[in-house]
Amino acid sequence: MAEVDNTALLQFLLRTGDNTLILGHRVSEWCGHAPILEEDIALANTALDLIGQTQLWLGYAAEVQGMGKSADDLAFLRDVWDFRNVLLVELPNGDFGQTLMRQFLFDAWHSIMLPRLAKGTDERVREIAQKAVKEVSYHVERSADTVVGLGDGTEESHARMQAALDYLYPYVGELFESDEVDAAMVDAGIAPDPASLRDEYDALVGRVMEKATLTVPDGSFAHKGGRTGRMHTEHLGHLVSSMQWLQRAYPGSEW
Amino acid sequence: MAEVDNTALLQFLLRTGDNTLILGHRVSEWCGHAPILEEDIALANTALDLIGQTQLWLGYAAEVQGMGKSADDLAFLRDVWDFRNVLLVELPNGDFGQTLMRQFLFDAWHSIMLPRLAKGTDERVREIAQKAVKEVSYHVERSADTVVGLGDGTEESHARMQAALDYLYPYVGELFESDEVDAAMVDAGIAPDPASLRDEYDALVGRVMEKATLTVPDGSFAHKGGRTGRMHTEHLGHLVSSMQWLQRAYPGSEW
Amino acid sequence: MTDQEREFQDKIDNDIKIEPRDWMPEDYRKTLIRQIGQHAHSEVVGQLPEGNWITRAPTLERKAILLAKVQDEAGHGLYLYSAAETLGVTRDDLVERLHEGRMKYSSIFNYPTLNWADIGAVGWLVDGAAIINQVALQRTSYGPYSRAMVRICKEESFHARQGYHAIMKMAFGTPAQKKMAQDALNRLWFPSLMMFGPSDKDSVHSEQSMAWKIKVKTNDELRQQFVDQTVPQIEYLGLDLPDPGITWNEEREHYDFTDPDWNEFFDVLKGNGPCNTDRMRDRKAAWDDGQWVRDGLLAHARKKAAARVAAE
Amino acid sequence: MTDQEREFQDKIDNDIKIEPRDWMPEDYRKTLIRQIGQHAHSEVVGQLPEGNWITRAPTLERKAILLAKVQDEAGHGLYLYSAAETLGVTRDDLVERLHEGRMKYSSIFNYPTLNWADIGAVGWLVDGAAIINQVALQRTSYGPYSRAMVRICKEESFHARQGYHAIMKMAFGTPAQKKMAQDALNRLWFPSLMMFGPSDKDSVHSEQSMAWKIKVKTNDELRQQFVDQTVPQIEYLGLDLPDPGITWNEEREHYDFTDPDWNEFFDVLKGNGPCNTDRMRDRKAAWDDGQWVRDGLLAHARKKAAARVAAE
Repeated sequence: MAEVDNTALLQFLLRTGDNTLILGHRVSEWCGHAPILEEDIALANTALDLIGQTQLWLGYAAEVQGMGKSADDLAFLRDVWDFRNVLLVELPNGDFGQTLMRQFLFDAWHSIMLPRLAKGTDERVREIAQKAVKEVSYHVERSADTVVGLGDGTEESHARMQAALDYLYPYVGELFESDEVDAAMVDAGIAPDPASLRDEYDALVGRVMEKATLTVPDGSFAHKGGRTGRMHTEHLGHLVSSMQWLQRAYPGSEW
Repeated sequence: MAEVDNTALLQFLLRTGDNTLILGHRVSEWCGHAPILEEDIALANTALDLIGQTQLWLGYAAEVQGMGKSADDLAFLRDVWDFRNVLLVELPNGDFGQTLMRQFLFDAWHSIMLPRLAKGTDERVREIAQKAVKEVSYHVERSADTVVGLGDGTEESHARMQAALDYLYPYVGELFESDEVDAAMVDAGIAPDPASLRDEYDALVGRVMEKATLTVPDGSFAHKGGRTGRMHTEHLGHLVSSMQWLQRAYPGSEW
Repeated sequence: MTDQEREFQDKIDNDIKIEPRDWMPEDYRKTLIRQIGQHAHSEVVGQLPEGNWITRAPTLERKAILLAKVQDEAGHGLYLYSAAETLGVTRDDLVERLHEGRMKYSSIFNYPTLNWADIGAVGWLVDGAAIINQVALQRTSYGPYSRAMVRICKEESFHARQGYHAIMKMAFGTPAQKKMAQDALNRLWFPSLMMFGPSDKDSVHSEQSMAWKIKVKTNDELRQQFVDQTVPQIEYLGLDLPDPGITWNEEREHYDFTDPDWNEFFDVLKGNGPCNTDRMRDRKAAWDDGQWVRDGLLAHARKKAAARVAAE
Repeated sequence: MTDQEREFQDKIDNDIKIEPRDWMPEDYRKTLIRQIGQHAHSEVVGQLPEGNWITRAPTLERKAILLAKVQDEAGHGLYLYSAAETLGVTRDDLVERLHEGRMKYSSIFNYPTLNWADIGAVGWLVDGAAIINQVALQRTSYGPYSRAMVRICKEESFHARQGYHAIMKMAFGTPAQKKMAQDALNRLWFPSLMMFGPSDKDSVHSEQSMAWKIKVKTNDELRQQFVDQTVPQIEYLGLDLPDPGITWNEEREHYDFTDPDWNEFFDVLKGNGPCNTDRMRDRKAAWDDGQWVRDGLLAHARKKAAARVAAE
């Protein structure tokens, strides 16, 4: 095993932590507005788990960075270009169906990635992943059930779910991009090559979509630019201006 | 004429300038999303006029304050509680009808207030008002026409306009509140007592609503708290977090 | 009084809980449905003012705490709707009554949350006031309601403590933070006092409710308890008292205080609070926009059930 | 070639403008409708990436400048739709074709505006590139189009100057601002080069359009002109060149530069640009949500007209 380069490890941790941060934030926007009270609870619970994971990932990232920063500094004091989440998680909530479809497409990947991380060579990554994997196996079960329920529900719910899938699917490919950061993680035995997870992902998504009577879009086109920070969507800036408001307006306060 | 107390004058100018700032901002949110291209142009034009007036009002306010601040400092570095606009202008845009109804209800007041200010004893207030009054007489003509056109249009447009009026009307009363700041302006001959403008306003609004076949709601209940800063709506905080983002995130920069 | 009525009142007088299958007077049932339903609605609508700050919570920890709290509140809503359902109404029916304005929720949620300290203050003052009500209600005569209250009280006191910690951070923080805390206290003080309802002499439902142990203490007793408990906390925080009328009364051994403006209270009840329209608009939109989701999930459940039957 | 066709071509060769009532070949008409319509759509869709920053403009002055600019763009849309209407299509028809994906708009607007410097860069690079196209088009053979171009060019060069001033503030500002400027330049450089269309050898419509003077210079000529004009500006701003391939070619007396990635260009054209979906979703929503407004105003206008007739 190669010894890991801290710059690469930092990027890897930012990618992982920004995914959970931004998705957790998006999901939290639902608070009090879900179609059923049980869903309000479930969405708050998902957001809570993701924010909890963020504290661990970004906390570790801040340590690796070694500049005396905290997880909060990373979450609340970076601008858009420094975020490393995939575009998928920053897309707007849309209707409940779009939110749950996004959740499932992410959960499915998350549920495949985390068990690998939980068996990797980096102790801290392993610990965090081991904690997260339990939460995420519940998330994916729940989001898959909802996607199936709504896909195979009424004509309207089916149409809405198909539209959500069509809209979101071009953002899935970025989850499986590989670059030199990923190569460094593979070399150090910390994380698998994302590309190597695609078959398992396709199989899982395929099974769920079949039950949901939904058609996975053809075409391999993939939007990307989030995990490298090269080009986020316009949506992230608006999210960030809300999320970071207090820290920006009242710097140096304790909360 | 009493000599004016600067504290009162400052409050008066903030109220006047924050009204145009916040309404201008709200209207600018429409950019590119209007129902007709001509309306995109008209809305941008209204927003532009209001922001231009804001520069003058808040510029003068900053001078009166005498702390070396600029109009931009006042617009971009105060928090919600320091804003002195009436609640009406911070309410969300809603649909196009609600936006235009809000605009008319404000324009009508503005078009009655400004000619008084243009004849007051404070030279600067007079100059600003004289410039603004020309723009606003165009605004009120336009918003009144649109309210009439949509109120007396289809069944749907009528219903939407009536709903907008019902929603917004309880926010009208605050425009005619008087307090010690207003008393000081009256004493100094700078501005009229807001309460004294109500009859003229009711007559104007009544005429337009009659043509629009809309019913002005009964009841004198008035939401307030904006022009004293005691209690804004929850909407203002979200507007501010977007509006002030860059100034907060990158303090001390020149743009 | 019939024998049934006497037997019922005897149970209550002897602190024996009334259970769903027991006979009960129609008015007792109605009053309970109203009270428990309104309580449930309050938990649900109560998500909104706090939810207003979830996307702006200043740290990950604070965001997590707030999410957990809002989640608990939705959970309380569930318990309470379940308790109400034991009285023979459905949740959907209660929700419909809320949306049509035939049922209320706690007026406090018609006030806005305008700065971050409000989130602390809501936990400290609003949950604090709620707990005083709810602790008393643990002894209420209706079994399912009483048991729901026991469960809810535990979580609510946790929330109140968290709220107090949050406001401490603000009160002991930077001058701007302290100003936020003071602003929150000033705005929320009187609305919190109103949470106990009108003065006993003006309270419509009180006497019968006391006899039935649906209510256990009077509005004024509970309000006094809240003031007595909260004033020392305000002093500890170093904040100015939100009411110049607050003074210690040696004789009564209680704090004197200014009565809230009951005209404002009745205005808010009538729908003229700062946020009534927005709150109901949000809730109705959530419900209406979610119709297709409820329909879809129901249709799927029926298909599954039908497939199961067919397979048997 | 028929006499009509010959006469038509003679006019063009002699720089006599074609006017709406003149005879013209069907293909000339169609090509113009496509070109002017797409240009109009571009002005309208072009409001969106800039509008994205109106609510976050950092000063009142900047907000005012941006509002004025976006207002101008909507105005350009109006002129151009009017010019297209002289060719026998309606604005509504053109809008419908856009919404159904049968007409395009400039691909550049499928790229996002991600930091404040993008707003300056859009004025400087995008409007800069547009002007190079449009200055040439002032000499286009179709009268109404040519006159619209003259009018538009004046405003556009004002925008380009304003954009350059805005990016100067950023490039000469704090390190963070300079970083924003560099980031904007890096992201927008190649998409700006793509604005001139594919290389002459791959351009489908070019040859006939040149003969008809619908096009006046080739794509590659215009692109070279843009690069030659912009590189010294980048250097003046002290920004790094966005393309390591940029070098002065003494022999050609032009800058050499790397060709943009035409696969990306065709991907964006197919609908796979970063913002295609969002842009069309926004425009369609604006149109659909506005249906009741257009219907209402039309109904009112009819009532008024009817009343006027009845009164006569």
